[in-house]
Amino acid sequence: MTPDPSSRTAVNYLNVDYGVRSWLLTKDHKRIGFLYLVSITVMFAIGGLAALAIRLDLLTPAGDLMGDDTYNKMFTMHGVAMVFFFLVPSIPAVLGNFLIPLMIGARDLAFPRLNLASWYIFILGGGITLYAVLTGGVDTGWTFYTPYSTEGSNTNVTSAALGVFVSGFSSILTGLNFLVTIHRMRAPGLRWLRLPLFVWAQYATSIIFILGTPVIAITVLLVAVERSLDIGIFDPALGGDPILFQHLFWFYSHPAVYIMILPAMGVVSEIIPCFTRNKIFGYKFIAVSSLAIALLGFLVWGHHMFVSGQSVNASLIFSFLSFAVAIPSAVKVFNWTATLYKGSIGFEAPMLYALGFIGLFTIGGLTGLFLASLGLDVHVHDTYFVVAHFHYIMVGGAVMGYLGGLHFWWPKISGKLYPEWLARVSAVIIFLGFNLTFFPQFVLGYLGMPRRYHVYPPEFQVLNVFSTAGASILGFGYLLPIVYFAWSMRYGKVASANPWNAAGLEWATPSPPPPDNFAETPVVEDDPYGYTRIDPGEELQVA
Amino acid sequence: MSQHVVVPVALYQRIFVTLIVLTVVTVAVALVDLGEWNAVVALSIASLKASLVALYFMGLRWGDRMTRVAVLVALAGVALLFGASLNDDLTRESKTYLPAELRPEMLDFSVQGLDGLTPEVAPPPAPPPAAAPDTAHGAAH
Amino acid sequence: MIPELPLFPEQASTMAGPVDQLYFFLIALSAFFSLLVAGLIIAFSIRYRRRRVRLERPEDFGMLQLEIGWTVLPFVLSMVIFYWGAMLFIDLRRPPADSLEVFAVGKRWMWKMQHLEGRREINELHVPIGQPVKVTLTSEDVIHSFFVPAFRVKQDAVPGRYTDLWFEATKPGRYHLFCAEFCGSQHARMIGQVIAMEPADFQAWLSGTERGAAPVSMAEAGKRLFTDLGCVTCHQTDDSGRGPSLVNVAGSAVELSDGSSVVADSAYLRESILRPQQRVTAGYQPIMPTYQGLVGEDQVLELIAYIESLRDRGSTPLGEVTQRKTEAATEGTAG
Amino acid sequence: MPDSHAASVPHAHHHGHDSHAGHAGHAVAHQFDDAEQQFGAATLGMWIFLLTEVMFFGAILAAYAIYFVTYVDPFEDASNHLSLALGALNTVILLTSSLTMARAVHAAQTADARTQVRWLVRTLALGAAFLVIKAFEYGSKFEEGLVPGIGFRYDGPGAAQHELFLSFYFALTGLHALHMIIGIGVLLVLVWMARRGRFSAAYFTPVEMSGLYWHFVDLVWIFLFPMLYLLGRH
Repeated sequence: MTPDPSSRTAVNYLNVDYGVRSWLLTKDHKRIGFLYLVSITVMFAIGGLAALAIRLDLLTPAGDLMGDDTYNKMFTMHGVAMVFFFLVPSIPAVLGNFLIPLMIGARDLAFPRLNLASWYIFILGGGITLYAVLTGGVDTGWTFYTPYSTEGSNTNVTSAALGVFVSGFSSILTGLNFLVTIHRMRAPGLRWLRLPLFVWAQYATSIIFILGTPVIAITVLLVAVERSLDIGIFDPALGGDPILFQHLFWFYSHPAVYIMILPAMGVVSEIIPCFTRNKIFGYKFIAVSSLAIALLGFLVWGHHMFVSGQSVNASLIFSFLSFAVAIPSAVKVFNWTATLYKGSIGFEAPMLYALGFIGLFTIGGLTGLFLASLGLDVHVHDTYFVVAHFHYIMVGGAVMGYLGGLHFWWPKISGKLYPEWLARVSAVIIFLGFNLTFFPQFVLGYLGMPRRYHVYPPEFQVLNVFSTAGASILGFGYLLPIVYFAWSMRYGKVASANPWNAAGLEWATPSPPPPDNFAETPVVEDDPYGYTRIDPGEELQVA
Repeated sequence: MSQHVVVPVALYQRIFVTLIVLTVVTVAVALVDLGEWNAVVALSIASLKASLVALYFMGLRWGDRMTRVAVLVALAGVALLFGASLNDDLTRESKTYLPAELRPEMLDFSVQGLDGLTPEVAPPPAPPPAAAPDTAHGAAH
Repeated sequence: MIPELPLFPEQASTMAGPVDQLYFFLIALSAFFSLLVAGLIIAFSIRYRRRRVRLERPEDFGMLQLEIGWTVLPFVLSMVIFYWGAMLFIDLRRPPADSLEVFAVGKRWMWKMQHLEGRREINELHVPIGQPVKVTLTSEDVIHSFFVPAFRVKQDAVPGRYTDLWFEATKPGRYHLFCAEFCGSQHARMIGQVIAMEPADFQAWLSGTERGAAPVSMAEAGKRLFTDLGCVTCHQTDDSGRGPSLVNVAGSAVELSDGSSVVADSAYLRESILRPQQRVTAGYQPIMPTYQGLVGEDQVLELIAYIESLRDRGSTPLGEVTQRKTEAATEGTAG
Repeated sequence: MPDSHAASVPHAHHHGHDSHAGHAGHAVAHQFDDAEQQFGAATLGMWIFLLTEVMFFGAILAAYAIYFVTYVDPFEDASNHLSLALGALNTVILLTSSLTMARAVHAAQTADARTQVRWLVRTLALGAAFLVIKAFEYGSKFEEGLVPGIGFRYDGPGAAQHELFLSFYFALTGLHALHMIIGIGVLLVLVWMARRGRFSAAYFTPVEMSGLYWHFVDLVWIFLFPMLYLLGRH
């Protein structure tokens, strides 16, 4: 099905207008998604370089690459850049912004100007944090625990805290926009149970944005105020309670990990059916699991504080609830695996990322059970076991999901096809590099190597060398997509409206879509993932 | 208000008068010593006033069900944060104290002090000053 | 030379065994489920890879029993793990009554350990094997965390709060002590050694025979401080001084100037040292200067130990007193 | 159809969240199908934004309440530093401003531009009065040296907890006052729009949304007043 030449000259959101003003003042959700794509890639690069610096420094027990303070600033920059400026916004702000109006048959999000304001706030927050990093850095870790952040540290904690405070409003506005759009602007016939699971995942994520982000905004603001005006909210000398800070901090920061993983689950729920040509298995269960994860996610934050001085009573309750929140994730994994049954499975790059996601997310989720069980957490808390666990979820889960989504919808976003074989090779490199980097850290963790350590006893060196080797492979693996995506913008083959022969409203409009998405608002009659209805015979248009 | 409901002015005035009366009541009650009940009464009157403002002035009463559900979910979130953190605070085994503001040079805990001490007589090992298992919360009880 | 590559931490405490059993159970469980999921994915991928002929698959191929099965089974399994972990945690957090008392004070970037019998150490802790040791933790600046991997124990040292952990060493040897909560630039250098010794060697070490100077008990050090700081000028053994006599004061009720009374437990004694105006004993002027900033954490503990030692043997030890006080508190009499 | 509508409400000074309160003129924005959907979206959007503010204030109030339960007596003594009369007066002022704001929304739907402006200006005046009284209160705190931090000059019993209480007092009332200032800014914009006759029964969304925001700020004070001022009066 060769792309018809007429589509080249058709008006789409990329060529409707040129010039910097048209991009910086755009109100089109697709362009804002593209702006976010560029800005979070920059943030990912910053966080990634910090990670490589950390891994190189940990090659030797004495940590010869940099001094103690520089190392502390590196892992803080890695944490802040990755958590607040890459993982939280990545899928919602890039794929969510781009796809939600397309998937529900709307012309744009409910509040386009607010959407642009959200990007500017993100850039402002990023700018302030980068200012804090460049003029001396901050060394409190992304967790800003008091009293170290308020009294102990003499680095730019106040400006970093304000940067995070400002960037919080960017995700609040994105969440608000998505909730109102999904509620008020669905195409006729698009009932809730016909919504694509990606939209369900964004809906659940937006609930967490709205309920959680303001709490970290006030917490981080209190840290900044306590440092600058020297008033004592968490100051133990005045009877303040550092453990109360941890409650306020983790009330947002645990649901924040579900902000990072839910959208990736949404992406996988879209990719798996397309490349197995099967209807998703257990649509209702996956949709309800997304909501269950979002709401249960707010009940479990105490499992970060089992050894922090929290009472045994509270720890028992939080441990119990933490096991309950693991169940919806398990349900999703089993439903995805069941979708493969009796399918017609193709192994294009998005599918490789999706299958990689399921495998790594399963390991990540199961190691979460180690940390949720009280007896073990006393030993493994704040060690590399925890670092390995959340990297399996964040890198193995959220980043694999993000890359899978990027590859799956790249033809729709850019109108061009990425080089398929190079993409598959880079997916495999990323998968191998990832496992070599983080699996040794489980062993290191149980051995007792604490996290955030610049120097460590010599017997941990061999495992750290494996981890650093893996990190360099992983780093190289991440460079490839950035290169060939940029390359494909210019030289890639022109993509047709539906190169994957996928079901979904977003594939019913040309790629890249016209400014108003649909010539006329589509009407939805049947359930999503109708792959058995689409003629499977055609060969996919694969570069 | 929801789609173009015009609320009669008289209703606003009645709600306003109720709010003023409730304010007077809450101040009056505050002047009477009810022990712990003072806080409970003050908060319930405040919640009543808040719901009056939300239902009538902000039109929740005529709004759609979705908005009301959302408000309840947010309130549940705040209650959850308060409840769980308070539960932890009340059941904590660790004892609190107001730490002395220490200046480093003040500490005599230098290493050389370890072997410099020569006791006149080795007193019997004193019973451990077992830190009181559960002093009332906060140092200033 | 072949690099040293340990893959599993030493088991050097009574709790290490049970914790490791739960660890192995969870590894087995995780291996099973990971291999199950990965195996299914690989099997389905090979079996159902894309071919010309299209397999028949019912339209809405969903099985409710399957969904219920893989919701209930994981829930039951997780409850088992929760219960097992919770029982371990309760044991880990309940020090046996007869454990040896040690005080550990975290201060940016060193651990200051202090045995009841007076031996003081920095970044080193000598403990006997075969006897439970309870370490009472606090911090002088930021949050630290006392972590001994070989004993599988960890507890944060929080400023403004006494937290504690306990362990019972089983194997003599030198074990890593780490600070596990980020506390500043030299967080990674705030490490030390826990040296488990045979009880006989420990007693020898404790009485300081091999290091010459006989150790001074906390009460003894407190007595010296009591004189050095000039407390003795006001607090005479009888009530003639400007301050109340402290004989037999620890653990008994103290009449306050505002008419109420309070039991002089360690928290009250500490507060009277650091904030004397807070609650003044009846019949005395609030003239005592505050020692805030003049005495360190450990010195306050020594003063309390000394005042405590002024009680004649007959009266109840401090521990029971506060027990009674908490019962009184539960009847709501305490404010 | 490109988005070429009349100039809409300029961005409010706060981080732009009020911009959605000012929908483009009378016509329907291109992403909406009809005015009904647009109004519904605006109302839901404003309510969701107010819920984030509920979580924002709720978190710091929860922290304050936990400290209150921990240090009951010193917090009750410390609240006697605050003047009950000024607090009560401010409460009445804010409740009245809620009434005038509600009348302003009513006027936007039914009355002519002059009545709309009158009610909006009354709300503005009451808001300003509130801030003036607040300034007096802060002033007296500064004189008495009750401002937490270096200059804190109170060493009675429980001085540490008094400083903690006053830290929360300044944090809570400061945040509330900041929201009042933003509210007054928004009201100024509404007066400017009302004077140009922009509001009618067909289009009064900006007034409606600003009313919701103003009532929310009053609602926060309804909780702040008893929790800060009414503690130790018995």
